[in-house]
Amino acid sequence: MSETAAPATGTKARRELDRAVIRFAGDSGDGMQLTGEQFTTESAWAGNDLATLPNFPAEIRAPAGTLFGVSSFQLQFGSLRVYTPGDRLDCLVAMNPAALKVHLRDLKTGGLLIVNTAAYDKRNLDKAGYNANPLDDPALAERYRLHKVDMTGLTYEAIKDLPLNTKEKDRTKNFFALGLVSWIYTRPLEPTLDWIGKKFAKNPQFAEANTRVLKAGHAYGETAEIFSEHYQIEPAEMAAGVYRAMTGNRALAWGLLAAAERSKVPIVYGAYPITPASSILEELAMHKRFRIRTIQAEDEIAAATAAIGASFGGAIGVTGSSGPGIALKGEAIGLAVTAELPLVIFDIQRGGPSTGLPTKTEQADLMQALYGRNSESPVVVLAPATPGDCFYVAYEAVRIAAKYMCPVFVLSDGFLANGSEPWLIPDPETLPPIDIHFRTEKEGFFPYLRDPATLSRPWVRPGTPGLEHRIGGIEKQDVTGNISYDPDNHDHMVRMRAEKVRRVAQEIPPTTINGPATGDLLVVGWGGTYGSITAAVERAQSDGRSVASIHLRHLNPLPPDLGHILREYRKVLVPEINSGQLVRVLRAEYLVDAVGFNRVRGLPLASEEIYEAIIQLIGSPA
Amino acid sequence: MSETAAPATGTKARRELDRAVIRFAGDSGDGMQLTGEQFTTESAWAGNDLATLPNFPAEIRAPAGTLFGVSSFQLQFGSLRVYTPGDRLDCLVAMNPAALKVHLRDLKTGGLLIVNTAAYDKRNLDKAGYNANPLDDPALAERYRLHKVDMTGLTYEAIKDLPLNTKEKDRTKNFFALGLVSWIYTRPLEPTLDWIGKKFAKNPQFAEANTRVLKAGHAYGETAEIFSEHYQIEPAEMAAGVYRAMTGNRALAWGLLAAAERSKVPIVYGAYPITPASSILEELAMHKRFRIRTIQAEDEIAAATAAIGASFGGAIGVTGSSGPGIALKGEAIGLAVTAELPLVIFDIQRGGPSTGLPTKTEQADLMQALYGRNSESPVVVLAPATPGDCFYVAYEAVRIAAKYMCPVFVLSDGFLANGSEPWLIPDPETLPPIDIHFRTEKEGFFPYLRDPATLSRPWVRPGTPGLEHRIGGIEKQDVTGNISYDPDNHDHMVRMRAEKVRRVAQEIPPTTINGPATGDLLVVGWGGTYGSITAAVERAQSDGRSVASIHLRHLNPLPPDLGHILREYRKVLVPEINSGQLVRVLRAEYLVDAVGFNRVRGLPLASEEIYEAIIQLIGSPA
Amino acid sequence: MSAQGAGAAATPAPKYTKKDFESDQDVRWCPGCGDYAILSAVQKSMPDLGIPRENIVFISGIGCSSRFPYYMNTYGFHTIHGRAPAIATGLRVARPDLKVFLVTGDGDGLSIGGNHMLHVLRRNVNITILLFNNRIYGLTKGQYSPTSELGKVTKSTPMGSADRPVNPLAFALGCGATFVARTVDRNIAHMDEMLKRAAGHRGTGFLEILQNCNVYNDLAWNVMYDKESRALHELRLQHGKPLIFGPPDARKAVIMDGVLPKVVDAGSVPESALWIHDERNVNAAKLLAGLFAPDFPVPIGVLEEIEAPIYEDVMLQQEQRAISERGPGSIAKLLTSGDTWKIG
Amino acid sequence: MSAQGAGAAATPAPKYTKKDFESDQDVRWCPGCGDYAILSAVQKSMPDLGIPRENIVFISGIGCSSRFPYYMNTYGFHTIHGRAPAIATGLRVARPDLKVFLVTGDGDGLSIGGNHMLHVLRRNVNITILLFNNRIYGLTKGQYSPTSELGKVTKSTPMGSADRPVNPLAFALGCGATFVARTVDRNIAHMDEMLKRAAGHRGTGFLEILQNCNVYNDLAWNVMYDKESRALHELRLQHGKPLIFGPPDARKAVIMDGVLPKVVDAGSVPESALWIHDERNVNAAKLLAGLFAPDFPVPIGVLEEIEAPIYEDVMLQQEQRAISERGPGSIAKLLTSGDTWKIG
Ligand SMILES: Cc1ncc(C[n+]2csc(CCOP(=O)(O)OP(=O)(O)O)c2C)c(N)n1
Ligand SMILES: Cc1ncc(C[n+]2csc(CCOP(=O)(O)OP(=O)(O)O)c2C)c(N)n1
Ligand code: SF4
Ligand code: SF4
Ligand SMILES: [Mg+2]
Ligand SMILES: [Mg+2]
Repeated sequence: MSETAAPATGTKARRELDRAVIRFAGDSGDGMQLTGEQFTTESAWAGNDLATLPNFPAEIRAPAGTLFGVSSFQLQFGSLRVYTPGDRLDCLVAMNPAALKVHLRDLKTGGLLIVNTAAYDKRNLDKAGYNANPLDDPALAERYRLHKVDMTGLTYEAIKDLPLNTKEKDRTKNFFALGLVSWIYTRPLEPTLDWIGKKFAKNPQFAEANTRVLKAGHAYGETAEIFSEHYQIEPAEMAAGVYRAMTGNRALAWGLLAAAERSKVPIVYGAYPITPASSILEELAMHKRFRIRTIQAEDEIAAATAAIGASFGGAIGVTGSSGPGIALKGEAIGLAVTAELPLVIFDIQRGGPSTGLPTKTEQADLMQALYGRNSESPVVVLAPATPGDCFYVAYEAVRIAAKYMCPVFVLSDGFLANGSEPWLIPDPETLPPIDIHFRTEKEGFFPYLRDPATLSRPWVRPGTPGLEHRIGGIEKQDVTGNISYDPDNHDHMVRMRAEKVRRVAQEIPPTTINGPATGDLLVVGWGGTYGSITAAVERAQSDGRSVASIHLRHLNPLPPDLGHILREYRKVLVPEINSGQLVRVLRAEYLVDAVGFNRVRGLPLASEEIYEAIIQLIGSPA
Repeated sequence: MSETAAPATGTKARRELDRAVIRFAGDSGDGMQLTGEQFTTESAWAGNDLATLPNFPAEIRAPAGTLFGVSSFQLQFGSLRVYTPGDRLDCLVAMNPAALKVHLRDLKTGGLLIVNTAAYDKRNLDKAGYNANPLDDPALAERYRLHKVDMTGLTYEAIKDLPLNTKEKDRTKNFFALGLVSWIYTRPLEPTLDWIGKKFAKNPQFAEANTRVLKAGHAYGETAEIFSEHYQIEPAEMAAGVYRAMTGNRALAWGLLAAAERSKVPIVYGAYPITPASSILEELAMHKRFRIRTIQAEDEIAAATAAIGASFGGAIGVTGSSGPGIALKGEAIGLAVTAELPLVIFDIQRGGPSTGLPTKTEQADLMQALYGRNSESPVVVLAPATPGDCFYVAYEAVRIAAKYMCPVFVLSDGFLANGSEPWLIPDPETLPPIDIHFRTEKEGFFPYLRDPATLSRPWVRPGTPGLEHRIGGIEKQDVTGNISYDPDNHDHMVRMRAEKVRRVAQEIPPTTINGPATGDLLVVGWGGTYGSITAAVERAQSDGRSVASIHLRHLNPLPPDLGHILREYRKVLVPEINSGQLVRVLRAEYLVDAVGFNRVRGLPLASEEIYEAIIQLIGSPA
Repeated sequence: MSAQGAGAAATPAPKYTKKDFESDQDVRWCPGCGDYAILSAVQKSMPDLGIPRENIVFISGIGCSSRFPYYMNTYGFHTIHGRAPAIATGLRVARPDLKVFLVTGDGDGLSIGGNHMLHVLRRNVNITILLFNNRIYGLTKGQYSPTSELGKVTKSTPMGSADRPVNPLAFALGCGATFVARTVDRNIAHMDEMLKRAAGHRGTGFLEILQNCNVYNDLAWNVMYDKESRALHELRLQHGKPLIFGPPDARKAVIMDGVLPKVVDAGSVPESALWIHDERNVNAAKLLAGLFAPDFPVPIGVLEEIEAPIYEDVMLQQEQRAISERGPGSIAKLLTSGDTWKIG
Repeated sequence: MSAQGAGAAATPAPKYTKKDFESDQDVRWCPGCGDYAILSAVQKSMPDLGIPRENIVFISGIGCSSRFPYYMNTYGFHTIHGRAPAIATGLRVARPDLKVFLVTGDGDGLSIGGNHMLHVLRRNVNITILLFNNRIYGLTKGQYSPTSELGKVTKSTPMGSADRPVNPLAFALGCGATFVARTVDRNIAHMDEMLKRAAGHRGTGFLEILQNCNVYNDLAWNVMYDKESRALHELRLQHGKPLIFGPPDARKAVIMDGVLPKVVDAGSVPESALWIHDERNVNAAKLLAGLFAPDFPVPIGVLEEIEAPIYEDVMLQQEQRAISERGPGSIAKLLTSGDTWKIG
């Protein structure tokens, strides 16, 4: 947290910061997710760049006070470009002992620690496994800037005259914390006040209560003696335009809506609920007006095959899940490969193997996307880099699937899915067109006739007179599509399916290199690690190191210029939230001695650790 | 077909051959598989080494006379080591026009062509797409040694006095062909006569009919003027011992029976029928006396999970299928990975993707075995090299799965599954012991306590007092096995599961190199291509080329000495019946510029083509 | 949507003959297979649908039976094992204007595909399901199937199968099917009638066709093939008619004795006591599904036909309503809706 | 095997208390969840089984309900979504000496797991199935489930669900279940009784437990919770007793009118016309499964219990027979059996 003294304004000293990392932590029932989201909106209004990291347990509402029941929301906001939710915390709000126990280790020495003393009673301390109250330990106050606040008491006080029961009153205390932290970081309260107004329109008492408590928290900061100063973060330099907060799953859903509108072809989304993919289905279900049809299937196999059935019918079939569900779709995806039908597959990666860590993030499904099926079954694989990028990648996936008549994987992850960023709203007109041509011409028609440029076969909508035909999963003769057991035809078709996917390289723009075009080290990333990697690389660059980075959106086929680029650097580092998957692909493909940086902790990579890995690899500046 | 003049014996000249390749081809209804199997047994009796290749359509009994209905059985037998069923044919028996149409191209110029003229009528010619009778085309007789035989007529003649209807009489004509070809290659008729005796014990007329027709065919060769000479193939030099014919699927099944007997732990085999894996289930079901329990499940997922349930219960769970079915088991295998339970998975690879070519062979599931699941989910992967080798690999798979408490894949294929070889029967006592220790000791027990040598956790049979515990698919704390969302524990467990599989390298013997320990070229193979590769390499070696080959049985982990071996050769060639899977693994792992030789024709690789690839790569002898 | 529930086009369908529905592909079943008779009956029934050929789609899974679509000169999709119901559901949701037939087998539809069958039936998706029940896995060469009798000796069960068979009709009814019927491959006339009825139903029409696999399970349904046995056991269900069966000289009736079906001499009971078949009575259908030889007759015909909401119809009505109430979606509007802020 | 069908050891089980079956794991359900009551009832019922704790195994799939095994101090396996029936089948085939319980939900058991449920029921594997039916997907935060009512508004169906629910009891009966019962999470006494009955059944004991998800589907079963409504609708099934229900002052009876169940005033019908509940009558069970409020009472209790061959028993008898007839297998003998020849 680099600080620059600034003239005191208002009654208390106000310091300029260029960035801050805050985490709200409490019980699953304490409303930490909401608090964090509201603080995010306030910071967006304030014109800061930001990145968020919601983090909650797999249990729905784990019993109060338990360690595994702790839920947290972290964000980093700043006047400079913000790539990640941040590694270490400038400020931690710990609403109960369990939250303190779980999260304290991430707070910087000298960091701001705000606790709700009311929650530090015997019962909660026991549940958190403290045999003494940590707040009484002087070491805590020495190490951190500790602020003990009886939030519960102050909350009750603020609304004692309102006709609410204790439970209801208690539910508002998170807004006290929000008000207080908003004051500390000089956030505008308007967006939250608006939200309260809308949310409790039908329930004036709640509106009143939350408003009062929010303001009480804010006033407390201003008046209470304990806070000697507070902070100011100037708006960030960001491209001009209209912005909105965007999460990855919503962006994927909206990307499909855009594709449906532009292609004028209906989209059928088949899914079976699974964390962290469910919210895509839920978001799409709210937009029936876009002629998007959602099927909550009986399982993932039905979800995938229903999508394939829709594609056979001339709609764009899309299916989405997370790792375990994708594993079940393998056979079905193989059918789409050989039937040569468009199919978009969203894989919102989560911690594994098996059920693993359902609510945590991971990047370990790349190999599954490439190879998780029987036999030679090539598909296109794309990966978004940020929450907002999910919008463009979903759109692109539909465009490619329809143009090349093949399955296209989109590898998102739990971090992108739930994380949000200020997103510059695009003009839909600027999106590339999706021209879908359904064949109706009888003359010379064959089901597996190929387009010379894309090698894709004609897409015929059932209902087209004179083009009645039959397809299936048995190997078929090229062009005619008739069943064929001929050895040479099979070899030909295997190569044809592979070549068709390779042709998608035509669609890939030149790779953007962040840094020198040649040098000591190239850091290669993909997917949700974009922020962590970029932050680390820019830091290394600012140290004067000869380091560049590229972030792959196209994982299959790989960019045509990739092989050349890799050879321009002495070393190649591939950070991934897995045991080294892309790195294996690059080594096999280009025979470069790329090394991996791998942490599989269910969390985004810490840019600090990536930075250290970079230094380790290339040593001190040349 | 190298020939050496030999003194004429009997009434007709007899020539010495060191090997011959024969194919019987006809309608699915013509009994070509049986004919081939009988000829195989005769040749085995004659002491020849041999290899077979049954080849039949996916349809059960495709309509008579059609091209897709053609069924064939090929074998090579010789006085030298025989590695493959052979590439090109010395002798083709074409029972109908369709068979001629499909198979003629594989017959060597000057090769022996025997046809059943009776089947060359208008109807069959039409069905085969001949507008004129090819037998009337003089070119045919010029190019090949054509023998037109009215087998049907001669068959009827031989049994005209027997009380059989035409259909029944017709069914015996394949034995005429068998008798004739047996005479041509001087095969002993005893085994077939024995077989007839046993098979038709309850049906003397059929026994009589088949016997007469077999002998008629044999006599026809001896007496008919058309055959000027016949052939003699001396017994091969083979290790002394008792032999039997062995197919791959039977060998897998018997390997399990041996493992059950040695480990004294019951085996539960869960499977859902699928070509070409079904016969494993069928074979095992016949051996209930071995306490092997077979479950024909409702689908592949149930088959795999039933096996996992059995392993949890302290039995050895085994599941088997082919590519499409394996694709469905991915999620379940992930459960076994994280629950750390033994599970053996047989994947009898077939042509794909999707339904593909169900009755044809392929090697394209290596990547699926390695990566066909969500997240980091490492498993052990083994592959047998020959039909008989399947016995040892199945046994080894059980041994490793139980010792390391993890899933073990066995990658067989359609060629190994149905192909047969003369197999030297082993003494079961010589098999390595399988010591399975179920923990009963309460003191210091934890479900995920680890053995320092293998890293495997204790296997506890439910029913053991005091060791009651619970496991599951959610990430768990190492040692205690309690559910844990702790980031560092997850990273630790991901590495632990990977390291455990890596430890299996301890079990791998030094790699045998067929040829010089260093040289121009190393050919690396795995699985069912052993024969084709070895034949090609030995041919290149006999040309004096500096070529060696190794054949990998362990595909994950790879042999510890592999990296070193690869670097001892200027070039590395990897022939596979896929688009290049092992070659990618080797390139990624060792950064060697290995190149692939890939043909995906649903058939074994032709050793001739591999030989050519070798020459291409290293040019003429140094 | 037309009486067929789907597929009818604005313009009336041309006058077709059976030939118009025969594809150019060679039929690849074993000689003598019951599938031939079914194929011919289906082809014959097509013209009467009055639906343009291009609006008809045949979906199937995997199995001998599932090769069916290749032989129909309509649109067709031979998919993967057991998943045809889900594929058909997706197709109907995308294209409610098409008439969709689903061909499956006792293994494809009730073993690996059992779950999709359950859900397509309860969703009442508007498709016609033809389940070829030969009580065996044909294509994989003769292992027992979920409809094989307990103790069935097959390649995979040399000492006999250990599981009790599922009754397709009882299963379908238990899943909430809205149309359930049974017919026999060797009863061409009845098969024609049932094909029409099933295809005409609005919702999921579930038709079990007793089919002979002469290679691996010959005469499994001999009770319905053998002339004598058939005369004794065939119970033809007809709406509004009493449950009477058996040879003319020995007519029998099925009646309810409290909560138990019972067979009695037709003559021995008063008109009033007879069980009059009512296709709309789901409870009755469940009892009928349980009847089988030797103790009871074997009912063939329509056990049940009821009206119920159709999955894709409800879904489309919701879409219409959403659009009519709030207008068609516009991505430009959506992107700028809710909380946004301007920079620069 | 004991009356419990499995699990009983040679040595009698020690005298247990509920405590002995409580594991050391923190229970992670939402406060107020109906699962707590079920857990306590199950733990309480364990000692009466008379089975040593180490011979008891709890298998589950995925869902809130499926967390159950962690809280039982027995052997337990929390597996993957929907597959528990298959895992339990494999376990029973390997270990017929164990008493196996299967805990599942309406999504785990009837959505993704529907096919395995069908087949475990028809195989009559000797396990006890507890299906927690809360008519919602709890763990994934509130999407509709296969038992949710048509038109259900949830996160994934903002305009209401489009599919007709499956009736778990009717489904189980349609699959050939040999024991089918229903109880309610808030009726502790009845739950205790039903747990004993289900666990005591030889074969697959299928028990539907109406369970409250107070977070995502609160009071879905209010018809059985609300005092008044319950008094009006609860029909307690008791073998040999007539189907009579309703408040003392207005007792009603369910009787058969031909092939139609019908509700009448209990007083208005003669003893002889009453429907006497017979657990062995599968047909009656199918009719009972169809009854529900408001037009009919809601039956709770045992709808059906019949005897039928048990999959793993048949399999083991075959194994015994094979061994007793031809002796235990010997690999050495097998290897040299059939056609062999000597070289050298
Ligand atoms: C995923 C998968 N598993 C197994 C198979 C093998 N298989 C093909 S058809 C079939 C069963 C066929 O039985 P049924 O559905 O009754 O059809 P029938 O051949 O009897 O008409 C099986 C097990 C497959 N093709 N795919
Ligand atoms: C293969 C797979 N698909 C989806 C999921 C996500 N998932 C977990 S539980 C569940 C449904 C739970 O519903 P139910 O069985 O009714 O249990 P409840 O939580 O209501 O007790 C789903 C869809 C998963 N874990 N695995
Ligand atoms: S195997 Fe049976 S079902 Fe299949 S085609 Fe042959 S006869 Fe028909
Ligand atoms: S979500 Fe519902 S079912 Fe799950 S624990 Fe909470 S209350 Fe219980
Ligand atoms: Mg069948
Ligand atoms: Mg539920």
